[in-house]
Amino acid sequence: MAVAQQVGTVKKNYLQALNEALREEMARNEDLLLLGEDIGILGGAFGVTEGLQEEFGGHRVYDMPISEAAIVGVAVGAALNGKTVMAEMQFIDFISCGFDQIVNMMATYHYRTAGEVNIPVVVRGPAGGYGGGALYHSQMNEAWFCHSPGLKVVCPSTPYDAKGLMKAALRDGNPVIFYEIKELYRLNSIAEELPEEDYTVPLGKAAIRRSGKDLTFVTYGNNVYHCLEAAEVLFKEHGIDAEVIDIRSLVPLDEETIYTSLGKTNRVVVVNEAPMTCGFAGEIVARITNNAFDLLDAPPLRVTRLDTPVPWAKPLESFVLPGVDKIVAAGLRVARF
Amino acid sequence: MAVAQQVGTVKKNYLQALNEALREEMARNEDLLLLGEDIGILGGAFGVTEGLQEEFGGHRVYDMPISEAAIVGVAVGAALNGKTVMAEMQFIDFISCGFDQIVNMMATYHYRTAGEVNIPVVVRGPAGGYGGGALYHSQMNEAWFCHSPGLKVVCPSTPYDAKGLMKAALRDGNPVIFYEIKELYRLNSIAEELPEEDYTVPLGKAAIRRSGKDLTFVTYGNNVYHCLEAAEVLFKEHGIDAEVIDIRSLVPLDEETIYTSLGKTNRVVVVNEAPMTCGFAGEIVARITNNAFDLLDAPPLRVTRLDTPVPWAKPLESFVLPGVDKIVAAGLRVARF
Amino acid sequence: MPTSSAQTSEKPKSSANGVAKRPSELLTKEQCLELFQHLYLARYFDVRLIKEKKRGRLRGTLYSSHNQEAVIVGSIYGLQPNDWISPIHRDMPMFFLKDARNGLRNPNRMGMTIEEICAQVWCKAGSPGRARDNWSHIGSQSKHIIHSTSMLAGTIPAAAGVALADKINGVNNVVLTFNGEGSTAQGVFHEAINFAAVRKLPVVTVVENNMWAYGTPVELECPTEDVADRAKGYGIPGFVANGQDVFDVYDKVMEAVEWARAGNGPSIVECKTFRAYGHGDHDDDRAAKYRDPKEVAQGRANDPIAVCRKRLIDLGYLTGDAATQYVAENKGAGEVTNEDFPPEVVEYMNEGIEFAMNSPLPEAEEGGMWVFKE
Amino acid sequence: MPTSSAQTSEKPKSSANGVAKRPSELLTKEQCLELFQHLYLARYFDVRLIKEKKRGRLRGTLYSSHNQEAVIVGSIYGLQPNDWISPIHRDMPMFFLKDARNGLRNPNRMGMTIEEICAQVWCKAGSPGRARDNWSHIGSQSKHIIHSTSMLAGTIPAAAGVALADKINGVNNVVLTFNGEGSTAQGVFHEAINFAAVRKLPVVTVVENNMWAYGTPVELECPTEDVADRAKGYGIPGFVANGQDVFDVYDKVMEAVEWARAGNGPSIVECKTFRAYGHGDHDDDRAAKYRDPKEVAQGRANDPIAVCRKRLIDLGYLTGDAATQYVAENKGAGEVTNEDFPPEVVEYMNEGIEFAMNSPLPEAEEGGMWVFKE
Ligand SMILES: Cc1ncc(C[n+]2csc(CCOP(=O)(O)OP(=O)(O)O)c2C)c(N)n1
Ligand SMILES: Cc1ncc(C[n+]2csc(CCOP(=O)(O)OP(=O)(O)O)c2C)c(N)n1
Ligand SMILES: [Mg+2]
Ligand SMILES: [Mg+2]
Repeated sequence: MAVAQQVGTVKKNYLQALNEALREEMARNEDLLLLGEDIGILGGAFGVTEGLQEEFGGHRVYDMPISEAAIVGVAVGAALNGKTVMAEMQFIDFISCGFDQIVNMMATYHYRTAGEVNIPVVVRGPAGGYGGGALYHSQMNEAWFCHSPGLKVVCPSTPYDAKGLMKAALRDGNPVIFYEIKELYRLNSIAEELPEEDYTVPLGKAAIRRSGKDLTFVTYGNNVYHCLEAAEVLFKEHGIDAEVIDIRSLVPLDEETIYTSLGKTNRVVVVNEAPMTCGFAGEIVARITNNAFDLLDAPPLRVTRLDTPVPWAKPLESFVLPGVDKIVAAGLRVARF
Repeated sequence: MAVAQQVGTVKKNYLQALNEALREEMARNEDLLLLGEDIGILGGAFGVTEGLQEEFGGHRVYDMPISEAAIVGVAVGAALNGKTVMAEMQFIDFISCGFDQIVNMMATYHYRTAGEVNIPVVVRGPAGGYGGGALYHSQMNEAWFCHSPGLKVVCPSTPYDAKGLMKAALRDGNPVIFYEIKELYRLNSIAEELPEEDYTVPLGKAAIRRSGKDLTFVTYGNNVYHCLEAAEVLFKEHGIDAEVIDIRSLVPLDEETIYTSLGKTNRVVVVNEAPMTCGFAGEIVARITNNAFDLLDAPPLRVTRLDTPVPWAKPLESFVLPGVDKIVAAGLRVARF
Repeated sequence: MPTSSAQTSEKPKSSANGVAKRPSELLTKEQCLELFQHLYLARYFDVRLIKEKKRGRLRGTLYSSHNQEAVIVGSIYGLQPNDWISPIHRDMPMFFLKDARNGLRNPNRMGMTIEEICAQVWCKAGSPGRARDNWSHIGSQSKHIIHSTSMLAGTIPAAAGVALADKINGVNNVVLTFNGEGSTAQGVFHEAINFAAVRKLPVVTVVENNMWAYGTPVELECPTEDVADRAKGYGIPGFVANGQDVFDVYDKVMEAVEWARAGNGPSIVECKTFRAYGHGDHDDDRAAKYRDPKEVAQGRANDPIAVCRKRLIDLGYLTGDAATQYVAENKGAGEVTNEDFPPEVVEYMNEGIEFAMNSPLPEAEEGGMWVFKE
Repeated sequence: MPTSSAQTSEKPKSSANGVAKRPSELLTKEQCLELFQHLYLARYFDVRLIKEKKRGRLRGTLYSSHNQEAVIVGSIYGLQPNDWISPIHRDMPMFFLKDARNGLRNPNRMGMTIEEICAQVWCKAGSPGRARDNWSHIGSQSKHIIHSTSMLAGTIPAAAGVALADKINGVNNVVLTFNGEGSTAQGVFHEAINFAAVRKLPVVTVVENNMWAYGTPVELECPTEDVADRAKGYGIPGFVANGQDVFDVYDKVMEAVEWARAGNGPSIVECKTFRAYGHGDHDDDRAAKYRDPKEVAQGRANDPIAVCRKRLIDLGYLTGDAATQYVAENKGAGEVTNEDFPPEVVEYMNEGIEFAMNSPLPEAEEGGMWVFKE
């Protein structure tokens, strides 16, 4: 039992996994810098960079002024001059303040120099709703960046993936926007043991979280868990066996895994928590209908946030965000189509 | 013949139509202000505001510092204090520099005040590629704003619509992002006579630019003309009769007109010039498959910009942007599916 | 242009021999006592919410204004009713203190009621924003309070826009914006003040310099000794006030406000103060680690209530028992009790809370409403 | 900190009696003549492109640097080869003038060749960016030239980042950024310089104040008399140079550069100049309307080539026929001929153009390439 406890204590949550990834990469790559507000002395608003300034020094870990555009732009300049940079947005919502530097300066640098310049910068930050954060502490604004060529976009849902994708992102050589789901940061139920040895999770590879034969849920982030719950409900209450695909990486997207699943289920519901219009759920639906129309026995549905901001009061927040009930309902609709 | 010439001279191009709209609204609503870089003394980089500072005074038409965030934010504040504001982005590409003020301050004001505050602000600017403007003078970045709840998004393709939609937008009471197609500004071939009397074109109403029975092109902006050309090619060379829908307004979207057309043609190609991933073309495809799946006899295809920036050199620009050839090819694909 | 008082803040102009008096010297005894009362109101609001939060009755983050009340109270006391303010996260009491001189219970005053604010804090439908956005993000168009987003410094452009509209209309209001010292590093701070300076708009930016921006000390946010020095880049006045002294804050802000109202344009008023607790209540424990306890003790040493009390005693406005009747100062939220406050202060807050408790939650369907004006 | 020379720019430090000489006083005759040559190179590049554009051989907008050459030439002449620059739209000649002291034809110098630049201008595959972005948006990582986007002031953060990386690596390079006076109103101007000041990074921001930002006069962009006064908001030096005098530009920039290289941090150098033509070539006709002809005549009166010539004559470096051999100054692009320039200047440009003409267009498929590093 002592051993069991011992094992129990080495389980790492999502936040710890990220912190480990950064620590290991900082040790591995002495040209890696960390930039962000309150990431040094404080160790980050959530503690993702806890202990890193102490360990690696103030010349590697910078407490930046409240200047998101400068954070991104300085990261780009440092990258131009040989550094790899992690640039933290204290909440991903504030990325809008550095927007131009991201989409016009950073994303395009490789393209406009015909490949001369690489920009190994990971812009990361806590994201997502369900926590009562209201309009400016709940956003999933990944679609803006999926729509801005030159950026990779990633969103892990497990500690293992958080660590592995962070390492892969920091080694990728391209700018990556990295969405961390803050509601998962300290969620004990998903804590897990992580490999002792160095590992990465490749960008552009989806994970099947549940196998099923009747319909496919395609999702990422917070909604992986909602879809898994919905799949249980569908199975127990309706005998419908749903597959759940966690895409993990939006750009590049592992379409193969989606089409393979559809080859089996012929029915799909795409779930994410961004506003519906021009969101990534719609993109997946469009790709499926463009490229795998013949596999569809039912309309590919979306369950997303309504086209509203995320309101504060709980009943309102639940009303606008996807939840298990809405996902079950959509599952039933496509299954019974 | 003198009369014919007379008539000829009252044809207005797209730019003149916009200028007229602004002039008439300035006269009609003394609380309307114009803000932008070089819009007063110079009359605007393209001349959309030509003569308006002279006519209405420096207290109505402001030459702003090169500060897009301030332009938008000042517009919001003025709106909060009773004004209606047109805020010009010298090129719509520079809207990224005022991004936060648009999506977080302006778009949400009505929502977060439970309807207390209205923000009648039209952010407008020259947009679109095909003119050799390269990465930062060619953008169609409307999807960012379609994905940001609280904004209406409009894109006229004719002088009549430019004037009518501008007037409607300025009277709408909501923030509107208004995409002007700069390649159309002085295009003589689309100049047209405009009604003497005051008129508006309602936001959220599509126009059918060509009737057809075999397939539907759904598009807007520059690509309305490419689709019309493609339709001619399809008809003359392949006997395929395409309908062309110009949606004109993206948010709100006139889905009815699209579904009605699909009820007839059962085949659709959506064309726009933004990057494909998470663009508005994908949104239309997703809505069609979500809501009108049964009407589809072929996969709804997209012809869009590649997921790249817009490069400068002409061969490259043509390679990445949609053109008549690509549209014809897609039309053939769905027609022959 | 008045000299930047960065150098002269400790050198009040003499009031003898017909030389101009400082604005605070013109305040009546009643007004001085009212200022004192406002400090109690602000402090009580804060400590009460800390307690309510600890009892688990509140959601969201509480950004305590403890020890910064002189800035909140002193900067808005001299405003005209129709002047505009744009409070930021640490300024909650400002919502009900605006135009409080016209009577906290006067339905026509240009400020919000404690009921509205408590309903907002309790996330209830009685909030003017119907609990759609959180805590300090309320406001009121009709009461001339600009709503903030979370994006720091993000309302200064709107403040300039409000001022522009007033100027066009020939209305002589002043707009006060509030920002932490860290927030002055934002790009829109520059864009908005630059524009206001070019157009000589009556926008006064009060910088609450509490030495820390979350976990980052001021010297990593701002390269100059005084944050007010940022004003020099715009050729506008920069004032430095002792943020613990409600009268000094009042003086400096009034100087800036009169400068603005006279058509001379914007200015910056830095109020030097100190954040008593963590950045937000979630940060209290960590803040105890990243800040030197000595620095904290020192920073809290001049409690604005104590400073004001001393002044009132010196002026002879507080005497005998009254001088020490309600000692709210130099006590943490956990130590101070209702008895340390005038009963009408506690009563006012109780009324607000009662309203909030009885106010229903907004209906779920409201989540889908008011995206657009119909 | 050196005093802001806003006040003292016209008062050179005395060089007699062991008092420090101005940097330009230390230049040799050969160097002075080289500066003169660089002015010709810059001017000829511009007038030649204006002619080529008029002949319809060029696409895109030409932002003439006519009359602003002293800023371009004087500000980079004193740089070390490894120093970084970030030119902006009106600075095209800077690409080939960087490190020109090491020989325009030296393959190892830290500057670009005229061939690369002409290929860029002619939109050909021989451009270092393979004509993917237009005109001034090229650059070179290996030559330490930062690529700009169109978004004004948008490269100053990157300049700070470059400087930060050098500082971490113990490399003592300086980074020069260039911006028009109008661009100083942008938010990132503030954010980047604020950060550079906080961290004392060696970033020198040269402001080319040509009095107009497109159709907007400087007083609507900037509230202070000198744009260099923006420096005061960051507690950093602000220098004002006579932008028509290549030696004065050299002096002020060198002062800023040495200040930076010594570890003292950033500064701003305003160079007062005047835009000769329209904002871009498309604007020439309109500019003639929105600008007072007197103002224009006055602004162009001090042609930097003439100013430099006079100085060289005074110094005895230009004598006899040589003093008036190539009179390129005070002539519009339409008036000036090849004979007004030293033949090697014309030759250099001809070589660039020939290369460009022979360089192929990029292949269409390249449009889809290099979105990501593989
Ligand atoms: C644009 C933006 N970036 C980051 C944040 C996160 N944030 C919230 S408060 C804060 C510190 C603010 O410090 P300061 O301006 O000094 O105000 P204080 O909290 O000390 O009153 C930060 C970084 C934010 N709200 N907005
Ligand atoms: C962010 C941004 N806004 C607007 C523009 C459009 N624009 C291009 S040049 C220019 C004027 C620049 O003036 P200034 O900075 O003084 O430089 P100058 O052209 O006079 O050298 C403007 C407004 C732009 N390129 N970027
Ligand atoms: Mg602070
Ligand atoms: Mg200029």
